Order: sequence, then structure tokens, then C-alpha cells
Amino acid sequence: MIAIRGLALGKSHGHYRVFQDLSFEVAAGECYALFGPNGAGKTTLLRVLATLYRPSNGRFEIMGHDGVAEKDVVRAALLLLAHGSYLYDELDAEENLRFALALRGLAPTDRQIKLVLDRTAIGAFADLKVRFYSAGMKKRLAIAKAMLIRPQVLLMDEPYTSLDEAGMRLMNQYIRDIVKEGAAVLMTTHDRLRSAEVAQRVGVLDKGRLSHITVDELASHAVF
Amino acid sequence: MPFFRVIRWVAWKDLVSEIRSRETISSMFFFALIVILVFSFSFSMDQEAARELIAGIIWVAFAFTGIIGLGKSFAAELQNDCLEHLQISPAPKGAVYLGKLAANLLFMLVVEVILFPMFVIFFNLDVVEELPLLLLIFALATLGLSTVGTLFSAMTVHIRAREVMLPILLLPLAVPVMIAAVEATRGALNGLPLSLYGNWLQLLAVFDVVFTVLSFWAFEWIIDS
Amino acid sequence: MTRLYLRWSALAVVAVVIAFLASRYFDRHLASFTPEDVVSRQPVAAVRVIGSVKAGTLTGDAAAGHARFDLAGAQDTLPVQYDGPPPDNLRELKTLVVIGRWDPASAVFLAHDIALVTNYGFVVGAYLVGFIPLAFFLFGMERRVTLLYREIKESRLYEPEKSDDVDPR
Amino acid sequence: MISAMIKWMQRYEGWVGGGAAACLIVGLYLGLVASPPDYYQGEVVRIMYVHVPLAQTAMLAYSVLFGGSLWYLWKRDPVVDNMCHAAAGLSAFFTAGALITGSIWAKPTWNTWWTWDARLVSFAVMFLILAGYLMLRTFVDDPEREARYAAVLAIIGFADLPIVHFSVEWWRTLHQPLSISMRGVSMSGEILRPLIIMGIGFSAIFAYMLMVRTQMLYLRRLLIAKKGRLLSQAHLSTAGSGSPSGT
Repeated sequence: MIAIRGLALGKSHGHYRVFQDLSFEVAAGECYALFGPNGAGKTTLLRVLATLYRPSNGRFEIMGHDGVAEKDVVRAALLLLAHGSYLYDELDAEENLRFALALRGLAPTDRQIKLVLDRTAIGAFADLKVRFYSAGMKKRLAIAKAMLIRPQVLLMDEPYTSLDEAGMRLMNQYIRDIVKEGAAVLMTTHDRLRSAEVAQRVGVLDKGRLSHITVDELASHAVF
Repeated sequence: MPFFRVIRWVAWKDLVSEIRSRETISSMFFFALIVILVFSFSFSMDQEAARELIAGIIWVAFAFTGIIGLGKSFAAELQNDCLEHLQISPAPKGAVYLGKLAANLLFMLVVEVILFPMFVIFFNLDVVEELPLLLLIFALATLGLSTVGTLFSAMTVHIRAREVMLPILLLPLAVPVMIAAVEATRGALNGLPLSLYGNWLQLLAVFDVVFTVLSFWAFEWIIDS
Repeated sequence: MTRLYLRWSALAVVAVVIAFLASRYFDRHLASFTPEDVVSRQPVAAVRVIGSVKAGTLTGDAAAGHARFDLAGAQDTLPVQYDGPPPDNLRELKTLVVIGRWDPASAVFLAHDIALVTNYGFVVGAYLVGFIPLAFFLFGMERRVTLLYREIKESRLYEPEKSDDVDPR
Repeated sequence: MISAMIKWMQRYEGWVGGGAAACLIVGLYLGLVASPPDYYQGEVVRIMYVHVPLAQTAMLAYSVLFGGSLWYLWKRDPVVDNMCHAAAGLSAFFTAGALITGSIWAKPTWNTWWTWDARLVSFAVMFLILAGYLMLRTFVDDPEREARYAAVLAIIGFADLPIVHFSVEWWRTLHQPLSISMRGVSMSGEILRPLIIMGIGFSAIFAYMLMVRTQMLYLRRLLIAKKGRLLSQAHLSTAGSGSPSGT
């Protein structure tokens, strides 16, 4: 679960305040979709929660652990799927997976790797250097990575971009699965249709403030 | 031990990437070749002058090639935001540092081992019996350059003018390494007894230990907020 | 702003006074004449004369503090009668400074002390290098602080914000 | 705690500055007028009364920078970071001063402007490290990251200086066996007195300058921060509800 209390981020020793006084929670087994216009601070919020930036005020907890003081525990529990694919161009899919998992102290078996590559439909390209992958394939590989890691908290930055129709279905299926297993999912997105399929709660971040709306309101909401 | 596994995997990742692309080592190698060429033109060398100057030339070439390799080390991590990944992965940062250090050290040593025979050929050096000692000197001094160098590579990767800043920050700090390496290499090449330049090896060892520990500790502040 | 300039003007005045005193002190105690100056200007007060001891002219008991020698300048030479503490540096062909007064009656320079030629230029240079940039550096900084204060005031940024939580203290 | 100390020192900075000026004037009198010339060095010894305090102050400034950097990494206090930045600039200034006055002293004494003496080389390296430090600070965009990187660099550089000193000392004894070395200056009271007074004066003026410069950097950052935050006020405030609520 993610619990955020009075979180503020002034970037750069308070030079510029992106958002302030945010409070909300994402429970275990819940998928929360965060909407908002460009530049509202959605991505920045995810990056704070992923412990990339220090918040300038307030605190947040991931699985009951403080996001600043207990960084290491938090990092082991969460996974961020960001815009950058976090893949090494010269390694192939399998090597990339093994490396990413090794950083978390995990060692997947060949069978597990083959399974997730097949499920994400990139098994045929498993021996290809990631350099030759398209953006959509990289995203699929990221899903495969997440499948192996099974994070308790999953943060996703615009998960649907550059995925094809089948890829989006795959993504949603994966989100449903992991939510069923009891993970907390927080995603930022602009795709109302796709996110409405999986999200239980929806928030709109605009001008540094968060307002909650229901999933049904999503189609008619006019902020973005 | 997860700590050592992380070291191994980081180093392995760099090595495999390098073996497949050959980007770093080939650019280092050709740069060093050019340096040798320029030096042999700019000093008209007879046997006598060569004995005096060659150690300095070797280490100037090695230091600048090393800087090229070090600069590329963390620039490569910028692709696909991999550096961010290293930051937020739960892996101990010190292990990541040691992995990168091992890879950098290996690249530099490989280039040096390829280059050294060229010095021997171009400048008519006589090295057969001192070879193991020379390798030890190379290893110690290269470790000294790459400990701080790896740290500064991570530091300069996020800043403007990073290609300039790496040598500007690294070389003043590496003054002791350069002095010790040049003196020890000169001693070994001229066939002096080890007791005359043994203390330089000690100095190199002290530098290596101090800065490996310091950089290991400081790396966390560089890569993580 | 005015206070800053007032303070620094006061400092500048002090510096000028010190410089004036220093140059007075230098003229009185450290500046030296050449033998030509002494011959042509016939000074009455005690002066310092710089020159080299002419070879073969040093007579008398230098170790006891009594000696006669000729002090050579570029053209003229000056006969010197030295009576004073035993000098360390009185040797032939040595360039040094003799301190004493010119006796026009006997046409002999009566010296009571001997000093080495010193590089006052280096000393003065070092002190100027030490202090002048320091003063300019400090002045620039203080001026900048004052300007920044004024800018912050004028742009009315000093008004406290409603939530000052991320103020860099 | 350091912030409180800085605040306290800023309150009394006028006294520190005045005291420094008084010490320097007394030191000038003692050094230039009252003290006798040295037996061996002659009048040139008077350069020491400005050179040695400059060098000592440069080292003091680097020590402050080192301590402040450690403190910053521990507590992340932006004011301490400002102080470190100020100390680095001052240390570079005093190092340059010490190098130049040392050079002026060396010319009449050793008959050379520069020699590869351990002390000289360590100071030159220190100057280069500080110059690199100041350059690094201008090249980082994010102030938080700038402070972190700078602190690490200052600590690493500080650890390097003794090793530089040793290595150059060994290297020198190897190549120019002590043809010209610093003679152990006989520290008679007449030489010691102006040295101490000038040392106190320079340390005090360093403290004063540190306060002024910290203030300068702090104000500059404040100005940028406040302008930025006015911008974010526009970003954060909604048309209906006026300014956002505070925490």
C-alpha cells in the first residue's frame, strides 16, 4: 500500500514548487489512476514515490515504511515503470532481465524467463539485442520484468504509450493479475478508456491539488 | 552474498556490452596510438633521452586514454535512464561502484597491455626481466586512477561540459599517482634495484586503499539523493 | 548603499594615511643616495648612501669598527670614514649602504652604520599583492550584498509567503 | 546548530571586521617598522609576515570547507552549503595570494620565481582542486545535486592533499637533493610577534569575509528561489480558491 501525507515537492532547495500538501492512499489490491494536464506534476510525484527525489516536505509510506528514512526497504518493495525503459542496448532480453533481477538479489530460472517472455510475446526476439527493439517491445519487456519481480507496489508512468492494441490488453491483464495478488498500483495516464478498465479509483492532479472522481465520471470529466 | 553478486553482475554487464560494441576500448586504443605517434615526433629520441623520458610519455598516454574510458563508463548508463535504475534499485550502491570500478580497471589494463609492446617496439626498450614488476606497477597505478575516476565519472555525467570537467577534476587529484607511477616505471625500465623505487609502490598502494575506501563511501552520495 | 560607501571611504582614507606614512618612513629611513647625489647636493642631514666598496681602498681595523674606504658609484667615488659597531658585511667590492652624514669641511663621509642592500621592491610588491586584491574582493562582496538586499526589497519579494515551509532557512 | 552559529557570527560580524582591521594595522606596523631585518634573509623576511598568514588562512578556509562539507552531507542544511561555497571561493583567493607572495619571496631568496617544492606544489594542487570545485558548482543545474557533488569533491580533495605533499617531497629529494630548502627560520620573538598578530588579523578577516560571502550567496539563492516560487504560486493557485493553503 502507498500512504502519502502532506507531501510537497519544491524542487531544487525550494526554487520551484511542483505540488504541495498532497494526501491520499492507495490500498493493497487497488489500482489508482492519476490524471492531469501536462506539467501538473504527475511524473514528478511518481518519481518522489520511487525515491528518486527527496520530498521537501511531508512524508510518504510504502508498505508501512517511511519513504526517506527506510529507503532501502521501500526500494525492495516497489517497482517503477518509467518513460526510460532501464534496458541496456547491448544486452539481449534475457540478459537484461537477469541483470535487473540480480540488482534485486533475485535469480530467475530459465523456465521462468521463457514463460514471461512468451506471455509478453517477445520470446521470438529473446536473443536480439535490445538496441534493435521498438519502443513497444521495450515496454513489453518491462512488463516481463515486472512479472518476474512481482512488486508489492507498482508505479507506472503512462503505461499505455507506444503499446499496440494487444500490448495494452496484455498490460491491463497484468495489472488485473497483480492487483488480485494484493499489490498496490499507482499509474499516471491520459488514456481514459484503457485505465477505466482496471482502475478502482481515479484522481485528477491539477495545479498542485488532487481531486478524486469516480471511474464513471471519467468519461465526462473535462479537465484534461 | 548478494553484495558480491551485484558486483559481479555490474562488471559482467559492462564487459558484455563492451565485447559486443567495442566502443570504449577501440576509441581508447586509437587515441593512445595517436598520442604515442605525436610524442615520438615531438621529441627526437635517442636511446639516452628515451630512457629518461619514456616513463613520463607512457603515463601521459595511459592517463589520457584512461580518462576517455572513464568518461564513457557512466555516459553509457544515461541511455534509457539506466543510471536512474541503479539509483532506485535496492542493490547496495557500494557494490554498484565496485562493479563499475572493476570494469573500468579491466578496460584500462587491457588497453595498457596492448599498448605497452608498442612502446617497447617504437622506443627500443629492454623490458624482459622486469615485466612482472612493470605489470604490478601498471595495475597499482591504474587502480589509483580508476578509483577516483569512476567516482568522478558518475559525478560529471549529470553536469554540463562533462568531457572537460572529468580531467579538470581528476588530474590534480591524481598528481601523486602520476608521480609515483612515472618514478616506479622509470626505475623498472632502467633496471634499478627495487629498493630504490619500492617506496613508490607503497605510495601507490596507500593511495589505492585510501581512495577505494573513500570513493566506495562517497559513491552513495553521488548517485543517490 | 550610502553607509557602505561611507565605511569604505573611511577605510580608503586610512589606507591613504598609512601609505603616506609609509612613504615618509621610506624616504627618511630607507631611501638611499648615490655617491653622485652626495657630491652634487651636499646634504646636511644624515643620509644613506648606496655604492660598492672600491677594490684596494679598504684600510683600518674593520673588526674593531673603524675603517676607511672609498664608496664607488656609477662615476664618482666617495671617501668614507666608518666608526661604529663592527660590521659583518664590510668587504671589498661589496655593494652596501652606509649611513651617516657628509662632512663638507674634510670632504669625507662620516658613517656610523652599515646595512645590506635590500630588495624593498619585493617587500612592497608582496604587501601590495597581499592587501589590494583583498580590499577589492571584500568591497565587491559587500557591495553585492547591499545590491541584493535592495533588489529583494524592491521586487517586494521579502513579503512572507503563506506557506513558507520550504524556505532555505 | 551551524546555522545558529552562522547567525550568531553574522550578528557580530562588524566587531570581527573591525578587530581584523585593527590587527592588520598593528601587524603592518610591527612587520614593516618595528621588527628588525632577519640576519640571513635581510629585509625580505618581512614578506613572510604577509605570506605565512595568507597560506595559513587558505588552509583554515579549506578546513572550514571540509568540515562544512561533512556537515552538509550529514544534515543537508542549505545554509551550510552556502558557507562551503563561500569558504571555497575564499580559500582559492587566499591560496592564489599565498602562491604569488611566496613567489615574490622566492625570487630574492632562492633566485627563482618557482621551484617544485613540496609545499608549493601542494598549494598549487590545492588551488587547482578549488578551481575545479568552483567550476563544478557552476556546471550543475540542480542546486541540491550541486551541493552534494561539491561536498563530496571537497572531502576527496582534502584527503588528497597530504598524499600530494608526501609524494612531491619524495620526488624532490630524488631529483634535486635539497639544493635549496627552507632554512629553519629562527623564531625569535621579534619575528614571531608580527607573524602571530598578522595571523590573527587574517583569520579574523577571513571569518568576516566568510560571513559576508555566505550572506551574498544566500541572498542570491533566496532571490532565485523566491522568484521561482512566485512562479510556482501561479502554477499552484487556482482561479476560484485564491492562494493555496499552507501546511
